[in-house]
Amino acid sequence: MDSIEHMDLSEVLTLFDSSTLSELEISCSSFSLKLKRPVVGEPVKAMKQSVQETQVKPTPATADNTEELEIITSPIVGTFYLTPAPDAPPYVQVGSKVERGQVLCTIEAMKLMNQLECEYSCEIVEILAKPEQLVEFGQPLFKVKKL
Amino acid sequence: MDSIEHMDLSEVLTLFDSSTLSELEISCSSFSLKLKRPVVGEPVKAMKQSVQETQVKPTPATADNTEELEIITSPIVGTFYLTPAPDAPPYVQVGSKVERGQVLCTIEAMKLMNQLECEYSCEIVEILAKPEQLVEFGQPLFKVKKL
Amino acid sequence: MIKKLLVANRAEIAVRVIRACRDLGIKTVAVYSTADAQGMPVAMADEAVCIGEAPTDKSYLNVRNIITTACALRCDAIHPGVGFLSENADFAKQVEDAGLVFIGPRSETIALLGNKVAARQAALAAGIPITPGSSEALVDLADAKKTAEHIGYPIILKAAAGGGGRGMRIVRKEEQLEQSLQMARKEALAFFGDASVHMERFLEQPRHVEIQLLADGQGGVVHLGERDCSVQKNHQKLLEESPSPNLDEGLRKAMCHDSVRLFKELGYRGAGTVEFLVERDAYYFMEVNARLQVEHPVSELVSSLDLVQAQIKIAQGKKLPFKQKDIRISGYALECRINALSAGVITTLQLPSGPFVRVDSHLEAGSILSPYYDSMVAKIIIWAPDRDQGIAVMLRALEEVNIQGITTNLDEQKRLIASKQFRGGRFTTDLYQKVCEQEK
Amino acid sequence: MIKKLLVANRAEIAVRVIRACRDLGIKTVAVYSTADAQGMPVAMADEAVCIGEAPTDKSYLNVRNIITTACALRCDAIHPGVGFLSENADFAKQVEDAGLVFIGPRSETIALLGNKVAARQAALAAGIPITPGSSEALVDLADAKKTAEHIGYPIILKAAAGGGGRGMRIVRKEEQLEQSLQMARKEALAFFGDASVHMERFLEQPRHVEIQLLADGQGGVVHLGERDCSVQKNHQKLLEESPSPNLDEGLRKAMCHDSVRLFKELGYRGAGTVEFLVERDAYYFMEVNARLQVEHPVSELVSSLDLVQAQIKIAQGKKLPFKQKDIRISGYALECRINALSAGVITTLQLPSGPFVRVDSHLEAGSILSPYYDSMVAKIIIWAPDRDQGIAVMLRALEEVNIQGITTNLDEQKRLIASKQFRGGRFTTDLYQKVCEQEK
Repeated sequence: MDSIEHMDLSEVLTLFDSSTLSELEISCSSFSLKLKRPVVGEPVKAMKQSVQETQVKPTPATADNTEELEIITSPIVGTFYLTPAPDAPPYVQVGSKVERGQVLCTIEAMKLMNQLECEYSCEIVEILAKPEQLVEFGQPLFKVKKL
Repeated sequence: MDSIEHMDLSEVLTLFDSSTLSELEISCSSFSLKLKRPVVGEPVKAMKQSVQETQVKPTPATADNTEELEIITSPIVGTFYLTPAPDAPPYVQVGSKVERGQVLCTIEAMKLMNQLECEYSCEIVEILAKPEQLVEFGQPLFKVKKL
Repeated sequence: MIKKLLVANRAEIAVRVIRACRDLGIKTVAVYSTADAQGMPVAMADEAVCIGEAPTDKSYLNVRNIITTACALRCDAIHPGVGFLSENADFAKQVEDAGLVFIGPRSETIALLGNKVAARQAALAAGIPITPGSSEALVDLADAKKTAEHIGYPIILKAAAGGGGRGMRIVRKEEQLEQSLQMARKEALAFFGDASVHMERFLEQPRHVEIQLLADGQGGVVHLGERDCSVQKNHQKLLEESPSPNLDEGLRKAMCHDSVRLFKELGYRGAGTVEFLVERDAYYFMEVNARLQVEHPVSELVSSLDLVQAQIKIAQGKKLPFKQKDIRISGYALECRINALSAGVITTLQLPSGPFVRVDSHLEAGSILSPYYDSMVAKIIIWAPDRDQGIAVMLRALEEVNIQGITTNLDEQKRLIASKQFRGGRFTTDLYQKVCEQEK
Repeated sequence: MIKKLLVANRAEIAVRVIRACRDLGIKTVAVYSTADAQGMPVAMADEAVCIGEAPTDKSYLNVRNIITTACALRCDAIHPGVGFLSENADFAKQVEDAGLVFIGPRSETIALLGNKVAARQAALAAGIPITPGSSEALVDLADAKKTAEHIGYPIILKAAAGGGGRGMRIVRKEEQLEQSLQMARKEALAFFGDASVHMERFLEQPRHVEIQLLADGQGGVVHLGERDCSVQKNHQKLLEESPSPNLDEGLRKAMCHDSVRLFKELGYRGAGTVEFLVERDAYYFMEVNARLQVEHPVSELVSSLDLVQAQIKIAQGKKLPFKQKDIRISGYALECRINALSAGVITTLQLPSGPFVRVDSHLEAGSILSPYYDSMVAKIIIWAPDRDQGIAVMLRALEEVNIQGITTNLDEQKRLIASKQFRGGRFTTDLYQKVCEQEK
């Protein structure tokens, strides 16, 4: 391992993550750094449903390569549909180029079909939610690449 | 082990993790480092009576200068007396030179006067317990200098 | 048969409902805002669904997301907890319309009792004393002046559709009436969408005494005695106890009988509370809380009944399995609300335990006390054979509390409970002021 | 009047006694070994004194240091807790001789009941059924053979002065008798300084049922019903409940009446328990525990009485303020002992709370579970209207437990309580073996 001056951030983070520390500050000739971890008690049980806390607005996803990918999340709770009707073709598929304002999917809530429109032009990279299943607020639906 | 300046972070973390410290700060010519660990729950109330957990056997005290000082602690619970009788002169005073086997004090427990004999020759540097008061097990009674 | 129940609430009361469901073998679904993803209800429930952002209108008041979740996850029932949607007749109606069981009164009952003027009229019809005042909403200033003259100053103006101090104005002299009426109407319209205001005599030093009831909507109604909630700070209850330390036995009986009669006439279904103001030898109907209340554990400890389990069984259509003569109120119970005075991360949280102490909380060391919501950290409730012993047990319990990272009202509560006035039992709603503010 | 009390014990039971003292306005002195300096009793008591090193004979059994502390700090009384010196007649005598109040029976009563042969004779004199066996210590092998022949094999040899399995030998055939008698005598002499051994019929599948009593030594004796402690592992109780799930009402009454009669004839003073073995339709006196018991909260929850407070009041010379007809046993209570299976630092400790759940513990996150002492982490006790509901509440409570850093019997306890056999109520002392060992 390098001496501290020559460590890169990921090394420090890895060490910090695997330690039991709640805070770490380093300052030296080449950089200064302060890490802190919330000391959260473990929940009584593990969470039943994993929740990705993303914003309603598209936010940058972890870059796969160097592409700039975004995640579109659900703004409401409801049943997720990729097609306007059971036997209709899907609104979009992986690879579809979508214009601003175009419908991506419908989310059914209390017998109302809510159409989710795209806020910008993009290409569908991945469909993240399962059709005909409940999506919760903030749940990732699509991974897209802005055009 | 390397001198501090040449330690790498994992060495420091390993040391810290295996210690009982909750915080650690290091500063030196090449870097400064501050470590902190989540503290376990504080006791319901502060302890009523401060307890120095010393051994019954004399143990090295924190050296005042470079002298080697020892602490003599109480082996039983009882009332601490420096004199054999109310109007008698004290067994020892600060500055007294004491032989092995000589009586240092009496500790009264259940109407029995227990004489505490010295286990080695020494000079009394300080009397740490208050006469006519209860001393608990392990409570420091005398600070002495081994002769 | 309810097999799965959605808990449309958060924090301590959501945990309370989940515990009752576990005791009954009912699966639970927690709904939560993005601020509560790490909360205890999410961890404890069998399933959990995020329904919106932290502000309550985006999540815990988001009727559509809540009902959609319940339907999609095939819940049989929704428990609204306390606050939020618990007294929202429209929500109850939508739950019913969706084919789900609403754990609470029928939506029409909630609607009726939600209107203060209508509730006063119902009480009047049932022969229950109400504070002198207008029996309908005030028509205009002239009507107000005439009514005030009739009942005598000071009077209080209240929004007919209101609650929680909004749209309220105390008027001590006729000169202030016009402006106060305008302000009250304005607030009533702004907060409740209804400018109707009515007038009652204002009682300066009342006690707050409420009667806890259970009714099955099929003719069965029992009361579980009273709770005295006179210790308040800015109309927020701080301490609740049963029995009341200073209540004439005749008054107590009359209030209990009146409450049972009212619930029978309303055909009430579920758990509910009739709130009264007591001044000297008289009591006055104030309102009905058509829901569970925060302080329900006090009645649970003196009656040995589980009110949340009872609510669920009643909502399933079961008749009360007991009559009034089977209810045994024994001993004394006292609840102390530990509230946060600041938001933040709770670094240390030690809550009491041991003999005759109950703690209802949803927090633990490391929890974040969110600034978005209610500031309650824990309810500590004790039982003892009598009030003197109960006060000693509560002080013992509070002595074991250690909360770090946020500031709380713990010291104030200790001071209140240890005060001569509280021990003496002869105090009214200004006790907090007398003990905690004047001593500063 | 007791104003200051020394708690001559450690851990959970020391905390329990301190809580009772706080409720009564009595100051407390904790005594502790060097291993327990960071413990909760030290933190909670008004004063605390270190009395010796970790091994119990150097500290918690160090009579001189304990009595010296009590005298020097001007205590009025000593509560011995459970275990350690709590049934040591000599200690009780020295406490009395030092002019202090011993919170427990008179030293002569403890001495009498500490001898199993004497206790059996006392029971016999009071007309209580005892297991067939020798009424006095066995004289020699010939005596033993004759007695065994008379009562029939299997028989059990027990040290007259013993307890806790030491000096006990089960003998199934005459051929084993000689060697077993030698071994039992040897152990009895080694552990209790008295080689006397007596013989009883050995019951293969008994239930352990005990009657809790309170007596004021002035003629007042009441029972608080029974506790069923049949769920055991290696003679250590794991679960205790009241009422017993499978006890004929006639037997129950007879055992209660017999116990009260015995205590009256003994002139017993304090809290105490009469232990019985029940097999089919018969019950047999086993012994008297002349002290508080670990499982006392079970009786507290069904009787709404505080047994530790009652002990202290009785020791002060107060008469019982109630008669048998005033005692109301209601509902069902169940205690589950959470024991550690390893020593170490408890890194996470989440214990249950909420409705109808009580937790008695002395540990918190960060506490060290010392290898020197008893391995109990917590007692979880619940109350419910009946046994079925009680089992549900206990399972809910255990589901909330999270202990990290040490291993515990939590999973075993969950399995036991959820088992068909336990739910059915028809089990004997081999339940643990059947559920936890045979399923492995």
